[in-house]
This record gives sequence, C-alpha cells and structure tokens, in this order.
Amino acid sequence: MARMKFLCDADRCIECNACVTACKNEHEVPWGINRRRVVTLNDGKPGERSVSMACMHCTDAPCASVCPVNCFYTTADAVVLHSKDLCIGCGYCFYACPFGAPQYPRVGNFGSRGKMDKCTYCAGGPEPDLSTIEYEKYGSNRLAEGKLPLCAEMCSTKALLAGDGEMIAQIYKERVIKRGYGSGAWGWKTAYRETVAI
Amino acid sequence: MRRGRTLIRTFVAAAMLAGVAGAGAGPALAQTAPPTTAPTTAPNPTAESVNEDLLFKQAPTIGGRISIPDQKAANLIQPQGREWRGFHETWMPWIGAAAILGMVVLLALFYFTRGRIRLEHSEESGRKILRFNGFERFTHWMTATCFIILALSGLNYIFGKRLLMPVIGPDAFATLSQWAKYAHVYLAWPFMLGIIFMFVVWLKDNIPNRIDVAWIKAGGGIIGDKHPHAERFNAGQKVVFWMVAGFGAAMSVTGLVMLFPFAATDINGMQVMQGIHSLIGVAFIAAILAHIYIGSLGMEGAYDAMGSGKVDLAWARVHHDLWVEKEQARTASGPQLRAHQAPAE
Amino acid sequence: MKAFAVAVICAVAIGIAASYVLSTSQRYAWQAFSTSSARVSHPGTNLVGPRWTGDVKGPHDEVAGETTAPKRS
Amino acid sequence: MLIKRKSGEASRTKHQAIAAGLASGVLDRRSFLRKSGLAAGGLAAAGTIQLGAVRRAQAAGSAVSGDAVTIKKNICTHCSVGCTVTAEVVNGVWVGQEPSYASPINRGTHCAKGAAIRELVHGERRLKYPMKLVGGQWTRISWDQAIDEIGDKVTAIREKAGSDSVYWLGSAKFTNEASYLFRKLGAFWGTNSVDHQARICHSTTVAGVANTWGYGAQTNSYNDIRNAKTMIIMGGNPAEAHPISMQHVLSGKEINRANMIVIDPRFTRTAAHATEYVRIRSGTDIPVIWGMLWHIFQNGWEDKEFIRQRVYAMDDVRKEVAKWTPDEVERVTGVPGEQLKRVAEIFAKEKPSTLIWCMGATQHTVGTANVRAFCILCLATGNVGKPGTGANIFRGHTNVQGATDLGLDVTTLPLYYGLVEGAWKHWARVWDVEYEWLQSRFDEIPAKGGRKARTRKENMEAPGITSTRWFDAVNLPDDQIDQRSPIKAMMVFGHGGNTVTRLPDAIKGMNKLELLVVADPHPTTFAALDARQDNTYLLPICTTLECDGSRTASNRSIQWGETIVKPAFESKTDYEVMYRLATKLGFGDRMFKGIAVENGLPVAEDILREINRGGWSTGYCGQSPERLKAHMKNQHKFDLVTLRAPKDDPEVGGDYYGLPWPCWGKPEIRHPGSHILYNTNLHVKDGGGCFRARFGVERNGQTLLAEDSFSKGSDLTDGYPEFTMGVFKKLGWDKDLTAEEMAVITKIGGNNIDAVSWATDLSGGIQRVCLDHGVVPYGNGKARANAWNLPDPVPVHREPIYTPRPDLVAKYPTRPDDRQFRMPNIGFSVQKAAVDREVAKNFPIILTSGRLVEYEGGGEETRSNPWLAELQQEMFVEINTKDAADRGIKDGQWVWVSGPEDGTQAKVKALVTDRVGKGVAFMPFHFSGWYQGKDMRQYYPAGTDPVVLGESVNTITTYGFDPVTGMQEPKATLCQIRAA
Repeated sequence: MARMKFLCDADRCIECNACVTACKNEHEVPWGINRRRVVTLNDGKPGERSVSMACMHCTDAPCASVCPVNCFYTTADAVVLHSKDLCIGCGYCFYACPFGAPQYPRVGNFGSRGKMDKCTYCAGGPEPDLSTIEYEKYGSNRLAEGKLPLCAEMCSTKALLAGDGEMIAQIYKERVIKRGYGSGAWGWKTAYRETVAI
Repeated sequence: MRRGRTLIRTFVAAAMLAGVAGAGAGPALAQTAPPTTAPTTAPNPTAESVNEDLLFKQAPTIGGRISIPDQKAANLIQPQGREWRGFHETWMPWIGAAAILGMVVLLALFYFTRGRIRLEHSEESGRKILRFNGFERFTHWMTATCFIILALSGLNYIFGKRLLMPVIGPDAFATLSQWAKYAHVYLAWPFMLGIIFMFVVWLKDNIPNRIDVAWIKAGGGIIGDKHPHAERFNAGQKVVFWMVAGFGAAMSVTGLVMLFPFAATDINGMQVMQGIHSLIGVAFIAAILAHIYIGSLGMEGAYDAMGSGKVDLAWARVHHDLWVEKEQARTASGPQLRAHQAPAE
Repeated sequence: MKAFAVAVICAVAIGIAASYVLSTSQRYAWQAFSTSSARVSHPGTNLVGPRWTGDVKGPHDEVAGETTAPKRS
Repeated sequence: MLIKRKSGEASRTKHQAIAAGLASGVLDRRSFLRKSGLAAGGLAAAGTIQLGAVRRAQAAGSAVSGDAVTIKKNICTHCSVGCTVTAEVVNGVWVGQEPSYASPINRGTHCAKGAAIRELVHGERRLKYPMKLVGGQWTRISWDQAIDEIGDKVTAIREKAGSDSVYWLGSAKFTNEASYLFRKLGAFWGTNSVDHQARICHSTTVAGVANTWGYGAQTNSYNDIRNAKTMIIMGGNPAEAHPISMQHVLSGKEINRANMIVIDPRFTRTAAHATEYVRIRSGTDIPVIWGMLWHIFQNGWEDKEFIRQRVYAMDDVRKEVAKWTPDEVERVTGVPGEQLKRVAEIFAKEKPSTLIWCMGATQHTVGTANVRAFCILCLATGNVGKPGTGANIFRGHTNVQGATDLGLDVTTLPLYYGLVEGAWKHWARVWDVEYEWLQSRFDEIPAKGGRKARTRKENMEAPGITSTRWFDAVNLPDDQIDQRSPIKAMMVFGHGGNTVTRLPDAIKGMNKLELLVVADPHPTTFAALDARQDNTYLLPICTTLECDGSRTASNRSIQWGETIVKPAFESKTDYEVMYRLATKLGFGDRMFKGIAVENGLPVAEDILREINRGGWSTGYCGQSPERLKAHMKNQHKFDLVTLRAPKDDPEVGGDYYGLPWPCWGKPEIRHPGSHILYNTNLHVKDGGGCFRARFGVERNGQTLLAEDSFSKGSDLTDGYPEFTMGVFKKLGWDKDLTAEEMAVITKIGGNNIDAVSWATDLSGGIQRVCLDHGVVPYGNGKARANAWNLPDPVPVHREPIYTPRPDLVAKYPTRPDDRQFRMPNIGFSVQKAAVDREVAKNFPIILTSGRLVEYEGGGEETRSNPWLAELQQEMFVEINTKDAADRGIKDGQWVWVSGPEDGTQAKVKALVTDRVGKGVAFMPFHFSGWYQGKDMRQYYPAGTDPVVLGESVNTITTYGFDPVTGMQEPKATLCQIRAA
C-alpha cells in the first residue's frame, strides 16, 4: 500500500504560488482559507529558500491524537482526513499541528470558529466518493480518480513532489546526487520522523 | 574548476554559513566598491542555501516571509506542536485523573474514618443567625454553578473521548461536545464575574491573622475535639478563598488568551497557556471537590450557610465564635437573639 | 433557594449576552485576511458552508459577503 | 482512532506507480462528472439583464451517470511561455483544469496565473455589456448602439482632423489572427499609429537584434536551455515573469551542473537559485558587457574563427571595449573587477553558453544599444546558432511575439515588411486591394513648425506615434507634432494604460481626448483614473480562451487554441468587433474580401490562411491551421529537448513543435520550422539557417556576406545575398520554377521581374527552389557588430536621464535632443535640467520597477481574479534595511514615494528587505486604481472594479525615450521615500 507524502524540493521552488492557486481552483477554496501556502525563508538574502507547505499528513498525526472528538481518521495510504460533521471547531489541532495546516472560517474569537478545514491530499472526506456533498464539504477527490494532488501535478518547476513516500524520496535523492546540492526534505523529520538521506 | 567539488554541498555550506550567519546581518558583503550607491555582490546563492538543521539552531521554530495577510501562516515548522501533544495526550490525562480521583478517594477515606461532623446541640440550637446575605449567596451560587459546568465541559476535552464517546457513540458525543464547548466559552464570563464579586465582597474577612495561625495549630478542630476560635472565616475557608481567587484569576487569564487566539501571543505562547489552564483546572476542580464535601456532606449544618443563609446559632457559636460575638454586639439592640450563648458547632 | 434560582438565571443570561457579544465581534476569515486595498464581494462558500460556519448541511439561504446575490461559489 | 476504509480501492493501485515528479502522461478523462449547475455563464446572461451570478457547475452525482465532460485545449493568456491549458467543460461551463502533461513546453505544470485561469471566464468583475459614459455616469447600451455611435464619431473626427488623429492601440493578448486584423484595420483606416505592448517590452530588442543578425526574436527556446553549460540571466527575473521557463532553466542547471549567473540590480528570486550573483547599478548594462569583453579580448578567449567567418566589424567594438578597463567598470557599475573576470571566463570558455534577458536590459533610453551589446557578447564568444547557446529573449505577454510579427508596430506592416512602397504593394496584392486606394486613405501633412509638407505617399511611409508617447501627441502644441492634427481619438484594444511612464501626463491626455473607446474584458485604468464626463465607450471583449486562434510563444512556436466556453456575459470576440467596426466605417467588405465570415463571425482559420498567403518574409507561410491543429493533437510526440517529432510519424513527422518560424514555403512543402535560428549544422529543410544578408553585400571594402560558412548541404558553399529572380537567373535556378510559379512571379514583377524577391513572390516558388538547393532564402550574411544606420553604431554607455551619479553625466551624457516618431525627444535637456536642479541629492534612491508572479501587465485582469488577488493585496515598495532605518520606516507601514517630476507621489506599503541594495528601491508595475493617495474605486463601472487596487508605479516614473524605438525608461529613475 502506498504511504502518501509531500516533499518540497526547496532548491527548485521559486515561490510562484501555482500550488496555492491550483488548490483554490480545484476545490473552489474560499478567500481567507489557505490550505496551502508558500513561505520564503531568509527572504532577500543569499541562501533564500522558499517552501510550499500544507498538511504533511504526518505519521501518528498530532492533530488526530489531540482532537477532543476524535474526528480524524487515516486512510489506508496514510492520508490524514477528518469529518466536518464531528468537528466542533475547538482549534486544538492548530495547537498540535507543527505546520499550521488547519484553517477556520471565523477567526475573531474562539467562540464559534466554525469547522476546521485543511488539505485533504485531494482525497475528499467521509462522504461517498466523488459526490456533490463531498465536493461541497471537502473538495474534489482526485485520488479516487487515480490521480494525485493538483498542487504537485501543476508545480511549475516540479519542486513539490506528491505520491508514494519511497518513490518521491528516490526522485529527490537522484536529483541531489545528480546536481550536487540539496537543502533536504523540509519538515520530514517532524512529520514522518525520518528524512531523505542525501 | 569550481564545479569539481565532490562533497555534498549541503553539509559544507551549513558549516560555513553557520559561522557567517551568526553575524546576523546575513553574509558579510564586502563593500569593496567606492562609496557611491554601488551595490554589493554575493558569492554563490546556491551553495549558501539555508536548511532545516541550520535554522533550528538559530530559533526554536522556522518561519519566514509570506505575501498573504495571515501572518500566522509565515510560521513554517513549529515542532512544539508535537511536544504540546505529548503533554496533552499522555501527561494531562494521568495528572487529571490522579488529582480528581485522588481527591475523591481522600474525601471518602476521611468520611469513612472521621465521619460526618455532627451538629452539637446546646441551648442555642434551633435559633438562626444570618451568615450570608442574599447577594453573597447569589454570587456564590452563580460562580459555583458555572464552575461545575465549566469543570465538566473542561474535563470533556480530555476525558470525553476516552470515557464518554465509547458509551454514547461519536455523533451524540460530538453534539454534546459542541454544546460543552459553547457552554465552556460562554459561561466562563459569568464565572469570571462571580470570582470578581466574591473577591470584592469577602476580601476584608479573609485577611490572614494570628487567629488563623492558632486555628491551624489546632488542626482546625477536626483532629480531636478542641474548637479553636475563628472569625467569620476560619483559616481553611481563607485558604479556599485565596485558592479560588488565585486559580480563578489564572484560569481567566489563560482562558482569555485562548479565547482570543493570537491576540496576545503566538501559537507557542498559547500552547503554554493551555498547559497552565489544564493543570490549574484539575487542581482547581480537586480543591473545589473538597470545598463541596466540607460544605455539604462533611459537616452538618454547614450547607445552610449558603442554602438559606441562616445558620444554627449553636453551630455558629462552635465554629465562628468571634464572628458571632461581633455580630451580636453589632446587632445588640436587635431583639431577635439572646445574648452570650456559647456557639455550638 | 431563591438566591440559587436567581444565580442560575443570571449565569445563563450573562452567558447568552457573552455569546451575542462574541459572535458580533466574530470576523470571517475573508474579512480578517483582506486589506484596505481589496474589495472582496464574493469570497466563495465551498468547504465552509453558506454561512461560513464550516457545516455545509445548513439551509442555503443567506450568503456571506457584501451583496445577497444568489450563491456563487 | 477511526480508520475507515475508503471505497474505490481498486483505482488506488494505479496511482501508486505515478508520482507527480514523473511525467505520468496519463490524461484519462475524469471518470466522474460534477453535478451541472445553472446554465452556462454566457448563456445565462444572454437575454436577461439580471446577471444570475454563475454558480460554478460541479460535475458530481453518482459516479455512474452524469453529463459528458469534454476536454478542450487552449493556450494560457498570460505570459509568452505558451503553456497548454487543458479544460474540462460540462454543458458549456468550464468546471475544471487538468495538467497538460502532453505539452513539451509546460509538461503538465502551470504558474499561479495559469493554475487560476479558469476564473477568468466567469469572473464576476468582468465588463459584462457595452457601456457609455454620460454626464460622468456609466450607463449600459446595446452593441448595435455602441458600434453605430463609435463609427459616427470616429468618422466625424476623421473629416475634421484626418485619419492620423485616431490612434489604434492594439494588444499583445490578441491572437495572431486578431493582431493581423487590427493592423489591417489600421492600414485600411489610413494611419501607421498602430502599436501594442511590445513598445514598452522588447521593442528595443526587436530593433537591436534585427539590426545585428536579421530577425529580432529569441534565437533558441526554453527547452533548448537544457543543453546550456552556462547561462547568464541579465536584466531578467524569469522566476517571477516566466515561471515555467525555470523548469527548463533549473533542470538544465542540474543535469549539466551548469553555471547559472544572474546579473541584476536586485537579488531576485531567480538570483536565489544562481550559482553566481552580480549586483550592478541600474542602467549600466553596457559597461558590464564591455567589462566582460575587455577580459575576453585581453585573454584571447573570443571565438576568432566564428568572428572571421560570420561577424562584420568586430574591431570597431574592440576599440570601444579597450576604454572599459576593470577599474572604470567598477567606478561606473560598482561590480568588483575580479568577479566580472570570472564571469567573462566562464561565459567564454564553459560553452555552450546562453544569454537570457528581459525588461531589465530593454527598458532604458539606451535599450537598443544594450541589446546590441548583448548580441555582440554572444557573437564574440561564438555562442549563437548552436544548441544551448543563443540570445534567449524572454518575451512578455502571451502573444507579444505574434503581435509584433504581425505588424502591431508603428514602423512596419505585418511580418516586418516595413513601410516602404514595396511593402505596401506586397500587402495590396495579398489583400487584393488597389495600392492607390490604400494611399488615398492617408492624410496629406501641411508644412508647419518649420518642417516642409508631406504628401500622402510620404506620410504613408512614415512611422506613426509610439504608445509610450500617445498622450504627448494630445498635449503638445499642434506645430510640434509632425502630422495634420494632434490625436483626438483613442481606440484602445486590450491595453492597461498604467504601464506607460508619466501617468499624470497620460491622464491629462485622456481628459483632452474627444473620443476614448476601450475594448477589453475589463474596464482598465482608462475608465477610472481620468475625469472624463462623456464620449467614452467600454466594449466587453472576451479573453482568448473564449475564441479560436493561434498564438506565437516566445520561442517562435505557434500554438492553436480552441474555444473552451462561449464568450461570457455579452462579450464578443475581437474578430467580430473589428468586422462590425470595419463594416460601419465602410471598408468591411473590402477588408474581409479574402476571409470567410459566417453569420457575422470572421473564421479564425481563414484569417490565418491569409497570413500564410502573405507571410513569406518571416516564414509565416507554412503554418496552416491544419498543421497547427495536428501539433496540438500530437503534442506528446515532440521531444523534450529538441522539440522535434520522430521523422516517420504520419501526421507531424519531423516537425518541430509549433512550427517555430521561419517555416519556409507553402504548407504542402511541410517545412519543419526552425527551432534554433542561424544553426549552420542543419540542412535548411531541417530548420538550419545562417545570418540574414539584409544590410547589403559589401561596405567600406569589406564583404557583408559570410566567409566559408554555410548551412549543411547548401549548394552554395560561401556567403550569398538574398534571393531574387535576378539572382536566380544568374544561378540558372529560374528553370526549376514551375509554370504556375513563373506566371505568378511575372504578374507580380510586371516590367521588373528581377526585383521579385523570396519575400514578395506569392507563389512560394523562389523559396521552394531555395530549399531544394539547401540555401536559405534570405541569404547568408555576416552579423553586424557595427550597425551604421543606428544612432550609436557601436553601443556606447550613456547615463539614464535621472541618474544618481551626476558626476558621470559629463563623460557619458544621453543623446542630444532630436525629433523621433513625429515629436521632439528632449531627453538631453531634461537630463541637463535634472543635473542642474541637483535632483540626485533630494531624490537619492534609484527606483526600478518589475514583475510579480501573481499579476501580469497592467494587472486589471489578474487583480480581478480573487485567487490571485488574495496573494498580493497591497502595492508595496522594496526598500533596503539601512535606507529604511535612516528614515525610521518599519516593515509593513504606509510610506510616500515621491518622484522627481512635478511633485508626483504614491502611497504604498514598505517592504524592508536586503533584496535591493543600499540606495535602490523596487516597485511592481501591476497596480492601479489609486492615484496619488486617493482611492478611485468608485469611478469604475459598478461591479467591475478589480478586487485589489493600488498606486501605479508609473505615477512617479519619468521622461526618457530610446532614440530608435521610443522605449520608456521605468527601470532606472530616482525617488525619495518617507514615512506616511
């Protein structure tokens, strides 16, 4: 069974935000909800690197474990999804998430923040595959169509890799060996407790 | 030429840059050009690349610049999320259970050994003295009812999914938790109000003094049968007062910081606040359990103080003799009480 | 007993008042994350539901956003 | 923990094999359908005024049944890389976008704009119906009323002030067919004032490079950069302007461990990936190039054999370069001597090397000279005409290359024929109209301002007014303008208005116009910033995703886009609007004689056939609609690096992807197109070529033809002039012409048959015969290091008009005042006044402007797309940390940026960063809608104001125009910044 992961090759990411708008386009994500975003580190100075970040679908996901209503579930290929019916919008998953992935429709105060929304690895949620209700709640379900997340498929320089963990690690390793440099698999130690040995 | 390097560039660059980056102002850009507006140049941006280990040496979280207004999103990796999860999912349940169950066991032990403290009859039994007026009782009960709901809904965050969900099923439990969250957030306000009122109303009677020291030395009359003097509030009750004030304030502050996310601090600050809120919460609950016990089951006649507000004069004489004298002196002109009856507790 | 009853009523009243005050001071994500240079008329309602509460099941009546034009997600 | 097995396990195994990183190539139709919602956007609004906001149709419902999803392919309408957009359409509504894995250019990828392009066709900020300004209020009118009123008013202005008083401002976002039609419309109307965005983009490149080796276009391609061992990116930021090109640049850098050198005043996101970053002062490109050449000539690293064979007058350059010793270069540009030596050595030795440039090189008063210096550096090191080398000019808009080719240029008719009589006669033949009738459409110009009068013929052959100075032609006194009357009416098609410098003067011009017509999917700056009260019309034009048509990408490949959805709301295609306008103006039937028009809609394919019939000079004759459509259907057959399809393929055998021009001869000859220009290692029939012999045969005793260098398999093994019937007769090749070809040639030649050239022979016979003999129709000449017909034959450094170094103006002044494009160019006096007024002291910060990846061009379209607008919500200025500290400016606060000319200022956010050097500031140029601190949102027609508005940088940019093309100078001016 595949173990789905994200890997952003920061030495190729040019912060063009294609991943962000591809996600917005594919799932009609509203203004203010940013399932994916690009952060530029060491901005403006030599050594600057940009990383595209959304939910990393962690191993033993912190969000899933702290959720007071246990509304998270991990699919067979390790995609961490959640149910918006059970979610009470308490925000604990945002405390626990090392990558700031959870988004809330209302951000004024803790009172009624609305149900959490996050990157679903284009795998929808606990509704019938490819149904309207699934689309309105969780967005489209590309994995059920045998495809991969649109953010990775449309990344302008093929920096954002998505797919089976070993396969994308292999791709990244080959690239680093061929080009002689690599700033490493960002976030992998925190998300998957292992990284790509380069 | 330069491209002949065999070593994987990352580690070399990391070591080299660590030295340079320490200067903080980015790599030392040599100002070799004449002092015109001539800009500086930079060696090899590819080799200078930052990486995770290097950035984690500089700061506990990795963050950068982002072009959208949501500045929280500029925080790329905060590993403290996992640490907070460790605390909240492994430590907290045990601490909570230990505190609360521990207190219940303690009280049960006390009850089955010491038993209920009986009302000692004397000639003054049967007559009443006003201990708490309407407002005091109103404040007490507002705070108390809110506290109970807050406690239950608070514990639900940790123990609900462990204890309740398997029983009533996820959907019902989710709806219940939703309401518990609303209750917790919205009843916190009357609770805070109540805390303030109680503090204002009873502060003057809760200043610790020598009488309390004596009271404590005497074990508060629970051990053996001596009845040390006590004013309106004995040392135990003063402890409860200050505990409620202190913990109440702490819960309010941490609660408010969480209620208005990112207004006061960033995510790591809020994690700390949540930790404090939980720890103090369970301690608060444990303490209040004891207060509830002593105020109801633990001592006969104590409940009336808050129930109707009028306690048995004998009871008052035993437990709060100095207070009774003062009261009677203050209302000596008043006909309703016979003078100088020894209070019975 | 009267004081207890009054206390409970007061608590609930203050609670409801607090919920009202908090919900009015509540801000949609699209308001919080748009600047003075932007006029967002239709922020979209997919994934967050018609009234931006996150639950999609609710009635499809009023749409968050400036005008009450029919739903455009 | 709830672990829930997902249904549809079976399909899961397939994708395990696919990782986004590998080109999966699987483009299976979505096996599910999204629920189709309300009727299609356009249709919903067709009749009813009530908009009925388009509810995004989602195809869902059970996976079993549902409406059919059709796949449509078109080309992204934003930048010139030419990414294929794969659209899923259900019931006429565009419901989704899929990666276009098959396209060899973008291989499934997109940038932010491409990935959000679906929103353009149902964006609710689109201009929805024709509007007219009446008493300062926008009122809705019907199309018929709009066309009638505009036609009448324009005709009235023509009677009163002549045809030159109406300015036709075209667009780089036209399809090829629309660009060609617009130039034809201008010609039939009778004016040469027909321009478009190339003027402020690569006009100096086209002039400079064409005057060096024949054609002014990218010599290689994005895909070919994968062969480069060294690449210098100078004055360009592809990471923001051409993101998908970075896929090829970075892959090439990784596969070949190539040197990637970025030379730019700003540490851009491209520089972040460089292996060497050189920070220079804005406006000092020539000293940097000469500095590099100084080291190259000093150490003899130049390619002597290449220079001897294929370059003329390199010695003149050696004389100029000798002046630029390393310390003088350092004094002027600020670049340390030894770094420039290292860069020069790498570029000259670690070949193949390519030089990539963009606006940073072109947008200067020395733009043409800059570009020629870049070409000379490539020539000196032999880095032209081979895989991995060449001048990789990254053009800007989606079809700026095609629109430039097809004549939206005040100096030429379509396909670079120029404005000489022979050119008009050629097109008169192709258009099948009498040359005399065309001549009668032009004004006679009376003698005025001390200049003698000009006949219709002379005016017909004189360049028009550039888009950088249309408002000067409105504001300046009549006698200074070299035409019958100042400009009275502006016909603006697809043009932003806020991307030209000196916006305050432009606004003055807008207010004085008698008629302003804006035809665009959005109202643009023209509708909002001026204070006009009436005689202003807005015509909704659909985007090129809503019509058929071809576009030429920066690498000269032509790609066909099919209609994805019908034009949204009441918008119409460019073709229909031009057809109805031409009919209203009385020359509709004459103009569309050779073009099929089906129920009021000109057929795009037929327009392209007419272009093929006339496109001999630039090899636009072989790209028939059928061949282009075959390429779009077989995209996956084209190789990633050579762009070539396998020879044995029945449909596209041997073709290069998109038949990059020149594609010689008639479509039937099936010339494959020329992937790499001037590549002598290939036979002409395989896309080989040499430098164009267009500057004559001999000068000052030296031959201008190549010396023992020729394209592979050429019958002539030395330099040869361009081919005419006269040359054919000398060589005896005229016998190879068929009877019909001879008939056409004799008809064309009339009494002077020898003059009929490869470019004017409509039969294509001369080209066919040339190909058979393995020779290049345009001759085999030498590239010119000395362009004697240009103002500075050998490029000379000249300080920008507003220079931070007054001390250098004495030694390196700008060119003396002169008259260009019918108006005075007083750059010299403005520079002198700036030095006298000590502008550099009170405006100490160099201001340069440039691109943002989320927006494009004037930004109206992309700032109306919420998915993009959300990412850049505020106009900003990048200011160096030390400069900010000196002025007490914190990151993210409001600041006033003031410009040196008449106290203009802009209120923007401060972005404190080290990206810009000390004393340098950067501002993007995509914003508009605020003007000197005032929010002008309410002046847009209701509901059509872009989501994000901001100050335009061109509110504070200044005077300064390139002598050859009238290019503006927004890349190097001065400003002062203070906290707001």
